[in-house]
Amino acid sequence: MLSLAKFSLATFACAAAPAFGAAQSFVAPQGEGAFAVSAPHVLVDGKTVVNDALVVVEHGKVREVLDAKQKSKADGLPVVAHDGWVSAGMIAARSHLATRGEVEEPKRALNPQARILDVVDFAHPELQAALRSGITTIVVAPSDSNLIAGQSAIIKTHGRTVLDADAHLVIAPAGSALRINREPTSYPGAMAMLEREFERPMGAVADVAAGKLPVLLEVQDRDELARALDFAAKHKLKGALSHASLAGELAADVKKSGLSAIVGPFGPGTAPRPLDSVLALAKESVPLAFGLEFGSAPEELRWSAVMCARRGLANDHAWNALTSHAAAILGLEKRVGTLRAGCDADLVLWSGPPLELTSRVKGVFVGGVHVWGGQQ
Amino acid sequence: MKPTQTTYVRVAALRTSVAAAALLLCSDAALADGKLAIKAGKIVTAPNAPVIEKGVIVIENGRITAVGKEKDVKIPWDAPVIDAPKATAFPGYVEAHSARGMDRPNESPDIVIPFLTVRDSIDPVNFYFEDCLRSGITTINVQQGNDCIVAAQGMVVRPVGLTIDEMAVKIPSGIKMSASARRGASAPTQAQALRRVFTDLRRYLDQLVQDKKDGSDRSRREALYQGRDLEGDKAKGRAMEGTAWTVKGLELIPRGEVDEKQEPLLALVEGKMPAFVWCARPADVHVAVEVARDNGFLAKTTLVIDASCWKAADVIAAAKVPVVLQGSVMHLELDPLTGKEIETFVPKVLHDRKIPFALSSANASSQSLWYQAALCVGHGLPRAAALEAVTSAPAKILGLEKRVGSLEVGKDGNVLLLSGDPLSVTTWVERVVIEGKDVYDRSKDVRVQHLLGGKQPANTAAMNGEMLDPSKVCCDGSDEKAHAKHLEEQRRAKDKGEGEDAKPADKKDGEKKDGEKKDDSHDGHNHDGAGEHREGARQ
Amino acid sequence: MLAIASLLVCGFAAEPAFVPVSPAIGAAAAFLNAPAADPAPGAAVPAFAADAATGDVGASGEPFVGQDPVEKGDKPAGDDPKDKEGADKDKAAKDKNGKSKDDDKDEKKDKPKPKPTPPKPKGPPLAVRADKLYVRPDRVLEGVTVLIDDGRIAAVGTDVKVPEGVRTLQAKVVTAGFIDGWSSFALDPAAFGDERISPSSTALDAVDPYVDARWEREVLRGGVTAYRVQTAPHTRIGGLGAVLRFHPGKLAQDSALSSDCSLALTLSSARGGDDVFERAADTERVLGAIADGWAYLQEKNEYKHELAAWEKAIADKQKELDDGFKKAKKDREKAQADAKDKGTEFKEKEYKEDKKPKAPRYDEDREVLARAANGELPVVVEAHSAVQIRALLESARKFKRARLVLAGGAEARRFAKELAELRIPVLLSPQPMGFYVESAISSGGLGLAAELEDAGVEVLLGSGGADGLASRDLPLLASLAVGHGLSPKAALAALTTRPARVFDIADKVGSVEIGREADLVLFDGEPFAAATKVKSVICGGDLVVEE
Amino acid sequence: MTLSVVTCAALLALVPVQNDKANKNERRSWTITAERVYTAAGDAIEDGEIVVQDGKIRAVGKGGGGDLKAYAVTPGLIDLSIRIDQGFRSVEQSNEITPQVRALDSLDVYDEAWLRAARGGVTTAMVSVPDRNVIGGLSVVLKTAGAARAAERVVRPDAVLYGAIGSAPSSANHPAFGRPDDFYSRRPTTRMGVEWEWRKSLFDAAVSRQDPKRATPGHEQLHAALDGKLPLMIQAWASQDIRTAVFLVEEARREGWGNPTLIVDAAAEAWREPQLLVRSKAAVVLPPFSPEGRTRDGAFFALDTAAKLAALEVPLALSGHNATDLESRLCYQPGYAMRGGLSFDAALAAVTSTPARLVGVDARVGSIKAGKDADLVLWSGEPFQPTSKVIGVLVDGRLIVDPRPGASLDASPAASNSNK
Repeated sequence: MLSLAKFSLATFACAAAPAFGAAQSFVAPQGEGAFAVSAPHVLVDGKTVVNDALVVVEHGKVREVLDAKQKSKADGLPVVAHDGWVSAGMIAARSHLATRGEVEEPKRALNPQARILDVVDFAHPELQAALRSGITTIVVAPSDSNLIAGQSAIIKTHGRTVLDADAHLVIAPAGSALRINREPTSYPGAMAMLEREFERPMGAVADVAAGKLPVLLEVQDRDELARALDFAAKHKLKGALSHASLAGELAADVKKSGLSAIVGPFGPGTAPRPLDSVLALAKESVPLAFGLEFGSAPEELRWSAVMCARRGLANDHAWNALTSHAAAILGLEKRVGTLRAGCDADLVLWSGPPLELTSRVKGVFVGGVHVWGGQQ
Repeated sequence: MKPTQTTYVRVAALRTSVAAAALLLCSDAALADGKLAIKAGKIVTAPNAPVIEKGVIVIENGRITAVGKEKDVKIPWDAPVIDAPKATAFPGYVEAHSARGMDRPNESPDIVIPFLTVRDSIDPVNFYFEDCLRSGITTINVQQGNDCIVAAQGMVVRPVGLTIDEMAVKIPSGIKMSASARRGASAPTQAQALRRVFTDLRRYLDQLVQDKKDGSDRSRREALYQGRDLEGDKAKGRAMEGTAWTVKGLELIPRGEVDEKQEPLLALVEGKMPAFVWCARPADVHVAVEVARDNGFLAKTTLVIDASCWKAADVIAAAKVPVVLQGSVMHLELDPLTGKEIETFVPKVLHDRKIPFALSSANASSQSLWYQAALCVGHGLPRAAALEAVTSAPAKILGLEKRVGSLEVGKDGNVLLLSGDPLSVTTWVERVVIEGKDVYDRSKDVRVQHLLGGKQPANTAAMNGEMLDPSKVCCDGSDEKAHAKHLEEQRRAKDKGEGEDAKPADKKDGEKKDGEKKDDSHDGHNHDGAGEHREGARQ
Repeated sequence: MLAIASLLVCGFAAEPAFVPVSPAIGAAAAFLNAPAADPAPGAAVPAFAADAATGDVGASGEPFVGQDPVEKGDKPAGDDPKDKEGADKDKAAKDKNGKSKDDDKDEKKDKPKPKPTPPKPKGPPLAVRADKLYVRPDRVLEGVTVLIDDGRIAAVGTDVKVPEGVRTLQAKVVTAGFIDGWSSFALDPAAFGDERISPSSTALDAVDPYVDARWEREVLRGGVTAYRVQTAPHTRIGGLGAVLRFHPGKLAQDSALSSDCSLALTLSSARGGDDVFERAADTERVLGAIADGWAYLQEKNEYKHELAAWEKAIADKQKELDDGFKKAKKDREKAQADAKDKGTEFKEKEYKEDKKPKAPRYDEDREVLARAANGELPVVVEAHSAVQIRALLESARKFKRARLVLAGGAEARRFAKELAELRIPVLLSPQPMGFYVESAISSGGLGLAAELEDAGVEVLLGSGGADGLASRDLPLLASLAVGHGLSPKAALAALTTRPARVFDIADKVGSVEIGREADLVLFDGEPFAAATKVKSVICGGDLVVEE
Repeated sequence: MTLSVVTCAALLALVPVQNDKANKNERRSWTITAERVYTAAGDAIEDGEIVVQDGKIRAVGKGGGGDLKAYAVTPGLIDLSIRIDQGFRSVEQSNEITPQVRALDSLDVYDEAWLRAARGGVTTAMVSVPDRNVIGGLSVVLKTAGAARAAERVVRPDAVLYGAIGSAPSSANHPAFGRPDDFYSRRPTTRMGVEWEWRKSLFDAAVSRQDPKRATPGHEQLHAALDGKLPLMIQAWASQDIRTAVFLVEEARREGWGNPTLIVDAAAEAWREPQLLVRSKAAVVLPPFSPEGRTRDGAFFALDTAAKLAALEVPLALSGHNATDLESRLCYQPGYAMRGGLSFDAALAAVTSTPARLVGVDARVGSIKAGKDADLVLWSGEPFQPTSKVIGVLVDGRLIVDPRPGASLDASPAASNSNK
């Protein structure tokens, strides 16, 4: 929870989005046809940077990324000239954006059929803000306050694009889901209840049991994590752990479970321990992605990655966690998270290297459509 | 649930019987006259002194007149003798600071009350004093609780007697203060409140002198005007002493004219009054030392510290103040980076930093002084150092080093007769002699039989009756009957005036009456008392 | 070496920009119809004043004050771009009819008795070779050596001779240690929102001196060497703030830079709930503190005059009485004789004189408020909503002496002009966090620092005091602000010279000049670039972080 | 100011604890010599030697010059009522009878209290479901240190069926007026109610054994308890609650429901009617001693309770209840019992062999014999005396507390901390 202090900060801190009026550098293309974006540096993924490059976009997809020598291939195409860096759009692997807080059904502990997509408001300014801070794909999930909280969705932050209407089943065998006025009130009760659900699985639970639907396991403390890992192993669950701020201290077990980890957000003043936990997970090469809290501002996503990088996470690893790894965790590596040929043309135009907090978003394309920044 | 009428009656009655019980502890020897001789198998006169085998201690009029081997010491022909060939004689333990033994330990936390005294709050028949005898504590400094700014004056008592005057050893023993945030305050608020007490005192005195001067100037002018001869005004009081600051011209003011609410503070600043300052966190030690130094009573200051204050050992050592370690001897904290628990055995730190310290029986499990000392030995302190922390060290803190803390000629005859090594868990306090009075005999202690055997005599409450389950107190018919029976017996005893020998019997009766009166007068407190415990028992 | 030193100093002194001008003085002058600044609110306690002579202000850097005109916690012009020649001129003008020198002395005297701190141990001498040295954000020297001795900067120059056996560190870029203008490091949790706090209570009491040293190292690794804490954050009328160091070897109190650097007021929209009037009343109550302080100042002033008058009158009377005594005596004897003869009863003549004026009741809290109202103590007002900021500006116009600092200021944008006019610095914490509010889009958030800066407002940066460890991330917060348009130069100033000046510690830290206490950060590149790493940190002359 | 001195002071004062980094403690073979080895199985051995290999005790005998030395060695202490649980999150309060709930499922082996217990010589402990429910569920016996995962520490998963009699299961409850969705509007609200719930569930279990159709969740466990396969451990502080517990079991036997084995936990007032316990062949676990005899439920805890029960040969165990303050930890509890008249050997048994036997883990722990787990406590002096200290602890041959001088200085974070 936010401390009193933090709350009073909120009033001005919330000011998440970059200001409108800021001078823009490039001219956005007209019409729907193929075009190219030229930039001194193009970050295809965490590892590959192409200098003095052209990103060719066609039918909303990346056709190819051309380096200086191949430029000729793009002759005749309208070119958007950008003087900074270009990268794929970032991915928030967990968020509650655009839900207006309708993220739990307090009365019932089990809501396997609940779909968060039903509450997502595509016109919500939070999506706009996310877009402006370079986030083009988000997972919207129900909160961790129900034992089985419901199904999450993956959407683009622009254009009402739904990539996956039922991405995960959110399961929270955690203190956050224990209420004193409803069953279960205890960990044993919770585990017993889950077991019952998985004995005669129905609906979404059946899909999970059959390995068709991945889970998002919401846990906080190490003992909750340990319990969740046992449960996951027993029922061969696929998917990701969420929160689990000290998961790194059990990195080996997490690795064994085959689950990936969604970490963060880490605000200013985050204690060293959770950051070191992220490093430990990375060391065990557990797939990593970053997520957002309810009420957190989109900036927190990149900030969290930078915090980890400052603590010793390799820059490319940090960036991949924001993009390609996140995509892989969501099973969307073919569509988003990189600028490889065939991926959606979700481009973010930066004033400098994306992981530099001194760099800012100058413009955003989603699915090849210019949606923010620049001049029309 | 409100306590029923029966509860009140019952509790009042309990106290009566306690008074009676306490009396029964005093054996005839003590009452005979001011002389007493103790023959003990072993005598340990002081923590680091050699053991005297087959020794004798002679006490006359409360003071020790001789200690030594049986063959060297002549026992006065008329002195009653306690012969304990198996026992080890040891100096009585000294409690340097305790907030127990009062009906309620704290005044309202927000007011400055150095002019009050615990004298009015001490309850002579409080079970705590009885427990003290049982665990060999013969000298206790009773101070107000920690929830205060500047609190009442404490006093040193002996745990025997039915009136405060019988108990009093030293009045006052010092003023209690707290450098730690009282209820609902934060550290800076508390620190400022504490400092303000003394800046206010100073402004008050300045003003007092200024007004006096203005007044005399005016009368001088009046005299001039009227043509009378002027007489210079002479000092009616005494000049202010004080190492930190003084107010010039205070000699003009007769001390009687100084507001009595301010007087005790003035005494503090003049270094004539000891101070006991509570520190709950290491940071508070800084405040305590600063205030004491800035106002000139550092030399008279004792810090009452929580275990966490070991971190301020440097500051304490530099300030050269003694400490009383309240609460647990082991400090636990979580390492902020690793989350691992760190244990620090505090007396060891204090000892290694050569900080004079006293142990306290007011700790987490309210274990007695000797037990704390034993733990110190277990955790690496020299045996002598550990024992000093419950005898000579507290004696020195209370300025009673000439009277208590060891068995030497001229000191108070406070002697424990122990069944074995003072620090062995199987050792019991068999007998206690305070200033030549044989005040405790385990074989006659009905309550220790209760503690040990659970045999709760019909006419007594459970140990610490305050805490006992009211359902057992007032709802249990058998106890009621037993109590009635006990009163009946007492009445018969009075009528017949029977007893081992008449004199003491009369005496007993006399005191018993006082006892009863006192108890009735105490009823008031017990109402809520009993009420709480009724609730307490429900949790 | 010394020669070079002084030579350099002259170099500094030569610059017209370095005319010493105190903002307090500037403000004071502007308030023409005010009674001349009063001696010592608190000089009423002579003993205190006496003690105060040995305050750490007196102790610090005195020997150098003569040499280096930039001392005396003055506002170095050109410290930020907006400072035009014009400004300097009229400031200089104000300076003439500003306060006289002995006022300053009095101010020094007013400082309440500082904590007794043991003398700082002399660290071994150190030398730093910097390819690039930010003396201050607007003054860069290339290829210089900084010589540190006894915890202070002894020499800065291109050909400083490093004595034998003095350890020399190399660094690409060197700046003064960063100062977190808004921190809650090591603060007593109970102090947050403790409404029982009094203005005279000090932050030194709220800070836990035994905070784990490793946390201090955490922060130092980011390049932040000092932090300002408020006694009780988020209380209507807080106490005195302090500037402390993250020195892992020393207790916070022992390495303190200032024990009373500010008074804090909070106008929180959290209070009063939805009730507009309640909120308004709350605002009024809080800002009323300044008015109260001013009133107190005037009471004391009036008293001083009355007393003087009375004393004079009495002195005259005394004289005439002394002269008339012989006669009076005769008259009396005569009168007595007459009475005897007549057998009437002898009556003394009735003596009259006017009463001595009564001194206003001394109140240490009002003493502090008075210092605040009189501009001797900066007043940090936390306010966010437009309504509150407007109220703040009003009282700024009303009490021209008061040195107000706006903290937070979510909606400060629309008041940028006024803030610039009234020379009110704004203390911002560009947080990436926080509850998302739609109106935030219009309030600009991370862009705010840049926009205020461009509008000529003096911007300071702080970690916001939400979390003690947030100070560690202050440089990241700064780069975030830079990312949203703040110039790196301004950002650097916002972390060094500006907080140093606003909180009156410019004579100790904030810039790398001779005589300053040595708080230095050694970078391997330009500050605020993510790639840049902090190589070493020197805090109070001690090498506390090195790789 | 110079701070070095206090630093060493702090370090010396620190209880030597090795941080349990896996690799660091991997050595699991030692030779331990002591002036006295109290095996808790037969007489003490003077100048004894214990050879530990791969976490097991290989040989016990006379000898000297091992690599770990101490004045005395005892078996690792066993605490049957250690109470390191997660409070309400461990009790399924949606029902007051939950025999099927497993304490194992709410275990938090990362709680620092475990290492604190280990430092105090407790090497094996039983965690039960806290007393908010009438029948809480199945208790688990595990080692206090070692592997990072609960499963690998467990010695016996479902050791006893744990429940409570007295004020605890009823005190917070109230009849359902007003707030229907408040969990505390539930049975029972009095001691009477608690007893009734007990009898009803035992009766129902007995019935459902004849007629499986009427079985409800938890009956399986209750059947095991009735058969005496699964000991029934009941918390009862005050004498009237101990009576109730005994009468329950006797009724079950009388009515032919079965023959439960009874262990009374926290039996502070066992001294009042020890004969009852003898009659019902019940075992007793005593709560930590309290100097003034005060305990919960207004029960009075006599100091010689242990001695009394031992004299009547009532199987007896002592417990520590997760005490944080040094004085109340299990390693000093036998001392109080001895103060109350219990012999040293009986006191030793009450924290080692007896508790091991009561919960059926005596094959692995509870005494120093070849072949058993190498759970050992090394003492600086006579065990259980306040003047002695636990200077070394081994769990499964892993060195949790290192008795060697100067050891563990590296481990203590206070090193950097206390440079102030």
